[in-house]
Amino acid sequence: MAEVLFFLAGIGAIAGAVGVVALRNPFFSVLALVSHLLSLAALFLLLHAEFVAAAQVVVYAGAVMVLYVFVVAYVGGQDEPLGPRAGSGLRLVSIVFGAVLFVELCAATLGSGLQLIDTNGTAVGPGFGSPAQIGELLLTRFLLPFEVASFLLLIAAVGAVVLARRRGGLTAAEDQARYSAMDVLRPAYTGTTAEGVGGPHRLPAATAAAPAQTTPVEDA
Amino acid sequence: MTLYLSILLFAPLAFGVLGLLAPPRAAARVALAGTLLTAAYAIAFLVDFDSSSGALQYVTDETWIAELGISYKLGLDGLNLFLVLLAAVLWFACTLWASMRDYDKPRLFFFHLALAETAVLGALLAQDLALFVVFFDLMLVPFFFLTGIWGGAKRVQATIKLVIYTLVGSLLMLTAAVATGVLAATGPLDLSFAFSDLAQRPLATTSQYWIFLFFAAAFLVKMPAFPLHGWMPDGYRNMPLPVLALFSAVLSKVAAYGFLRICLPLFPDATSHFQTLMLLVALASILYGSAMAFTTTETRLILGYSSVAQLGFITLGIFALNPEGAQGAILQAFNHGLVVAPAFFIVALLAERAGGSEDIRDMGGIAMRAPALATMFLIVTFATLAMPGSSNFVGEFLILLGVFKSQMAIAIVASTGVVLASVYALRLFIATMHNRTGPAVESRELSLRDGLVVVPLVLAIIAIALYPQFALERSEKTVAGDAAPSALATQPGSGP
Amino acid sequence: MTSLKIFAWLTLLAPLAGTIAIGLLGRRLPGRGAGYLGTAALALSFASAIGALVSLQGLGEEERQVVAVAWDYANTVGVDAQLSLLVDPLSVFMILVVSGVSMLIHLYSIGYLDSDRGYVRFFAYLNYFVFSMLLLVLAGNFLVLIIGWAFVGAASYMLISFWYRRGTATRAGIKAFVINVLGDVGLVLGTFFIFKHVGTLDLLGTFERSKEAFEPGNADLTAGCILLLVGACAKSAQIPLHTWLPDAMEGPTPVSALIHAATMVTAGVYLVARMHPLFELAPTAADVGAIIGCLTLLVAGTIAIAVTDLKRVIAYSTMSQIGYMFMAVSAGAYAAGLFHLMTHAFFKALLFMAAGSLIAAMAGQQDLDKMGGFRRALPFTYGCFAIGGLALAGVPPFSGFFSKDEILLLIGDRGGWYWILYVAGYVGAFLTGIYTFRMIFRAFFGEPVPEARELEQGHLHHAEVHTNPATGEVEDTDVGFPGPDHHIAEREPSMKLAMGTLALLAVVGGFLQIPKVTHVIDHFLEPTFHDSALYERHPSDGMLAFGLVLGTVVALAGIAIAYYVWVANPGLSARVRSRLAALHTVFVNKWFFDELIDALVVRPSRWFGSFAQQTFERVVVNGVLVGGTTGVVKAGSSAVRAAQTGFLRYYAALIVLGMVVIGFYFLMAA
Amino acid sequence: MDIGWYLAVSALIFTIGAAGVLTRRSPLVILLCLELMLNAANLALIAFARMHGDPDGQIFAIIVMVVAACEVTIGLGIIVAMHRGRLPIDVDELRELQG
Repeated sequence: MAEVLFFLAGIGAIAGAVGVVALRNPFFSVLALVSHLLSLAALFLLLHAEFVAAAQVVVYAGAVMVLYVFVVAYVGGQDEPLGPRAGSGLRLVSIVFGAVLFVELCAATLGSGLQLIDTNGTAVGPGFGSPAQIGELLLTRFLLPFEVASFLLLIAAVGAVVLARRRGGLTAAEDQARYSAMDVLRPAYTGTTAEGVGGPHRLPAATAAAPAQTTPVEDA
Repeated sequence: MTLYLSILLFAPLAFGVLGLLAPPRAAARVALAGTLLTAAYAIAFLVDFDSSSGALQYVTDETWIAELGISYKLGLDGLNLFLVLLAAVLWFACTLWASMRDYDKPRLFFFHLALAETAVLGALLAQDLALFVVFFDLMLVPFFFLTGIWGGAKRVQATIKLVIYTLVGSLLMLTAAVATGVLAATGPLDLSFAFSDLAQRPLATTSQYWIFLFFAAAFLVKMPAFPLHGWMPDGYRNMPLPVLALFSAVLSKVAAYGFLRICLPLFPDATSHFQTLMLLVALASILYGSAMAFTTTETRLILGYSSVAQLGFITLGIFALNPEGAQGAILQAFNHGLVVAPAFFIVALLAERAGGSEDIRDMGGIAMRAPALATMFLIVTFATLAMPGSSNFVGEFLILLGVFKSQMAIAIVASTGVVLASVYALRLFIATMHNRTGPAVESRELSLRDGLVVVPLVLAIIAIALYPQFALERSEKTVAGDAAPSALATQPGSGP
Repeated sequence: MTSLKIFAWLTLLAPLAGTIAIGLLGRRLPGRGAGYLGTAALALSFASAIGALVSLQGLGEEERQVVAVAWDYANTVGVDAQLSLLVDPLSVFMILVVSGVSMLIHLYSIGYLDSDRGYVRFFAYLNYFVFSMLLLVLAGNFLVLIIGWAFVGAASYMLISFWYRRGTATRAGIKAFVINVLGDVGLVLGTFFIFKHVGTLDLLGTFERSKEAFEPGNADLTAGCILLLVGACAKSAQIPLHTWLPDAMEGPTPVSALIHAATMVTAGVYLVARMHPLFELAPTAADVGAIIGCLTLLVAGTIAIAVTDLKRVIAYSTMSQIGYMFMAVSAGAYAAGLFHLMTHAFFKALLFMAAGSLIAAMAGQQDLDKMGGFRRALPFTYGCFAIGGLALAGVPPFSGFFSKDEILLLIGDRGGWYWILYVAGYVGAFLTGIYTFRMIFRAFFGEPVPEARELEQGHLHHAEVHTNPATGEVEDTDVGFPGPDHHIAEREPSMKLAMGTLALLAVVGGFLQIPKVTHVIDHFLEPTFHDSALYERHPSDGMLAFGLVLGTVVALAGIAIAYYVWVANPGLSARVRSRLAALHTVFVNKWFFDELIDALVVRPSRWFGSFAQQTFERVVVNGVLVGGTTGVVKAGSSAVRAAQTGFLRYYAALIVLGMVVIGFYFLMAA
Repeated sequence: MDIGWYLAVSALIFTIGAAGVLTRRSPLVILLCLELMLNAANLALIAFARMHGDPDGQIFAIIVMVVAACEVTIGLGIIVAMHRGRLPIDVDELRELQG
């Protein structure tokens, strides 16, 4: 029974993954990811990770994917050509890299000589992976990572709001008068190598210093 | 009251950050308060300093990176006491000067100025080679921005030249510093970069040679010395004035100080091996700098090349490798800083009176309605040319005496530099102050606001001229006592 | 002893206080206030100098060398420089001469400079100069001596360039200053040579130790003394470092009187006298000094006959007279040299003052060719000029006669090759007679020029537009020239008082040291020179009588020739000039020393400067060093830049590649 | 079922994700591919947890999910901002980093 379930779920997960990469419409890619995540949840269940599986379904396949769908809908799910603009070399290279990576990962995990790899794993009690156990661990041994993770989520939420905020309220002059930490790190006209060697980026004041500024040099 | 060097070191930076948070109009005042406090604190060190001891005082020694043997070690002795004072005082003067003028993005400007002060003080106070390298390279960062953002018309070009030159030097120095620590280590786990430890672990002579040359390259670029001064003309033309004054007055001295603090004690064999080479470089700087100074017509460059020549004298004193030369070099480093800063200020005032031109051909006759300004400039001019009785003379006297004792011929050739100095310094004075009035010149007296900066510095020059012993007695024990760098001690007094 | 020290410090510091007070208050003082303040400071200084003299005479002969230390100046690592004064008969003698003559010159300047815009500045400078000079002569330490030496040079620069809107004045100023700095360097290097052996900078200590440290004729000592001579020559305008002195006549006339006649230029003489223990151990150096002095006195005498600028004639005569002093102190005739220094200060200051009055009457014109017939228009000036001239020419019983003859007598007494110097000295005296009276006859005799006539009718001539005789440029009277008014002795009581006093001194000054009768100077200076083998020699009576007669005859002969050429036969001088055209060219061009120095020193260094500026800096520093470094960095950065395509996926691919490679490495390692 | 099988599936999904990051040009899809890679890692973590019978691995997976959620939030925020700023939603067009 477990074998059948494993193969079903495994094939579902892999098919979902391939779908994410291969489908040209982002909307379908998102759907493929949802199916992938559901299959993965099944695999988690097979591995006695009940809580994680549940979280996977509820949080990931549910909440996060909805966010994706919204964004795709907002941005517009244009089709994009799969062929890379900068030549097909990269595609070939990426496939070769992927293959090599796969071989290496398999060699690393399966060839690691770990004795338990060829077993079903150590025997575990009935409470393994249950919400109770995970909850206890999170509130005792992993309290600090837990709190840090929650704080991270908070920051991410604020960050997303700041990033996606509409900037209509500020005039250009006001915008210029504001300073950010980036001013300290990198004030205008001093930072990049491109400016220094007279590259394509503009140096308004130092016209004499960068004679090449009017003709942006295309990358060779 | 116990005095802490760390407070002195980080006070400017703290105020700089504070200024960053203040409203733009108050930034200058915050920075000014910071530099004033720093200067006052530095003076407290001067008062409290025990001149009867040649050892390090007020030592702060904390482990910083234990695995690499790097410690946060600061200390004050006769070698750096007056340079620290110079830095603190001149930073106050230059901030005062800048605070009375308008700069774009004032908060950022004063922050960089403050950061630069911390970096310079750090390089002067560091008693650990790695710490020294960190601060020495940190100095470049604020000056890069200060020149690049607030500089003159060709600032980008100038900044890049400056950065490339100094970075090459810095990289060589970094390599050399790492090599020093590693080669000196007695075992794989026994790294230490503290000067006191390194001095106890002499390197093999051959490794000393290349390490010395790497350090020398970094220091000679920063000075700058002939023939590594290629960045200087553009850099001096384009730096904002207070920044230029600081660069010429203080940063160049850090390089000279580096020789005294690092090369002489840590690489004694290499120092005496390359003595003649370094003396010849110094001599070439003196003659070349002087020759350039009396042919160029740009006021900033006249002072710039005169600094090349003066730094040549300082190097000459250091590599006389005897206490006289070292004493002279320390005193001269302090004096030159104290003199060249008001000189740059005055030159800027002259440019303001000559319709903005910085060329001496457009000047002339400014003394007419500005006797006080002319008097200040005359005093500074006489100090620049090291007229006997001026503060610079005692330094030059000791330097030449030291060189005379070790290499008589070089001393005699170098003394022609004194004559050349009188030519270019007076030429600058006469061409700007005397003769007929230039076409766009408007003779105006020193204003109160400018006098506030220039007059106290000139009074300081006079005070040191009257009583140079004040500085000499505080550095004597470090230079000539038990703690003196071994290169000074091993060198016999008389040469061939 | 304490009172002596106090008097010495007071002498030194009174003029400094005067400078500071005038500098700070001068503009607020009414009218001539700055002048009175400056003169008062000098009067205080002179009174203190007299006080010092009295206190010094109150001490026993052996105790008359007192060192007064203010504080450690640079006392470190074996260098023992203190701010110390050495008060001994020599320095007291010098401060008396310096402060006394300076006081009279201040007095003269009160009137003379009256309408000058730089009145206040002038007195501040003048006081500063006197302070410097007193520091020089009172220095008890090589370092302080060098400081005084350089201060004097700086003060002279400021005063020469006093009318700083005149290009000629600023050029003359920088020339004087640079040559003086050269002298300073000589002095510094000479000090090094001596310090290396004796290990102290203190003057008395050096003299004490020099006997053990040096055997006679030691090479280092000779080198050191010759370098000291370089310093002395630069300051005292001796060949070949003399070219600044004639140009220094660009300064106001009282400056010429003070600096370039009475005080500063005699510093070299003082230096050699002060360093006599060293020079006696290095006879070669002393001989070099004597020969330089002799050459200078002849060369300067010949030039003085040819040039026509009134002040320059007097300047060359100064050079020539200092040549005598130099020769004297180098040859061991210390008291005689210093005696001549004193009398020369009197009569030369007097001559310059009289010349100033004359020039004022000519409204700034200094050319002798344009003068004439002022005898009746300026009777007082004429009288003073004549007294100064007679003293300069060495006519008995005027002061110059006694001092000059004593020098030549003592030199002749040394025998050997010193006879050449003896003969040259009399040739020089003959030339002195000619050129001195050439001036007097041309300026005061003959047909009165229009300016003289105008003055006879009661009003002083003022030119409408002043032009600079050297360049033809119109003078800038703002701060570039005395201003529209000129002042002559006949109308200014202060000028008259100063000149009268000096005229009296020029007449009676010689009586201090009449051979066989009085020996005031000899005895007074004895304690300073007690260790000298050459001091107080007594030549034979026959030689003494011969010298006195010869001196008188030579001086009178010179005057007679001058009378014959310029008064009796007015056209003769032109004929002589055309007959001896080549010689005249050499003389009037000052033996081409300026051109020589220009070709040997100035031009090469200027060439080096412009080579460095235009060729070396451009090609090597900017081309090879800067261009090379930036080229390497540029090439390197564009190579790295090529990798920065900006394609995100390239970067991702690189990351994956990195992962693959690292994974492969670990797999292989495992 | 052997743990090895789970690990093989995890490696395959990871590889597919990586290849997707390299080939796709839409930042949206690239984010999805990153999710794939993170999930592959999660699977491996949980498989190991099962193997050792130690629930720590599951905690790890939960934290990874948190990080993934954050990354998604920010990533999508950036994409929305790009869309607002009328920037092309194509990583090949965004070449600010070109030297």
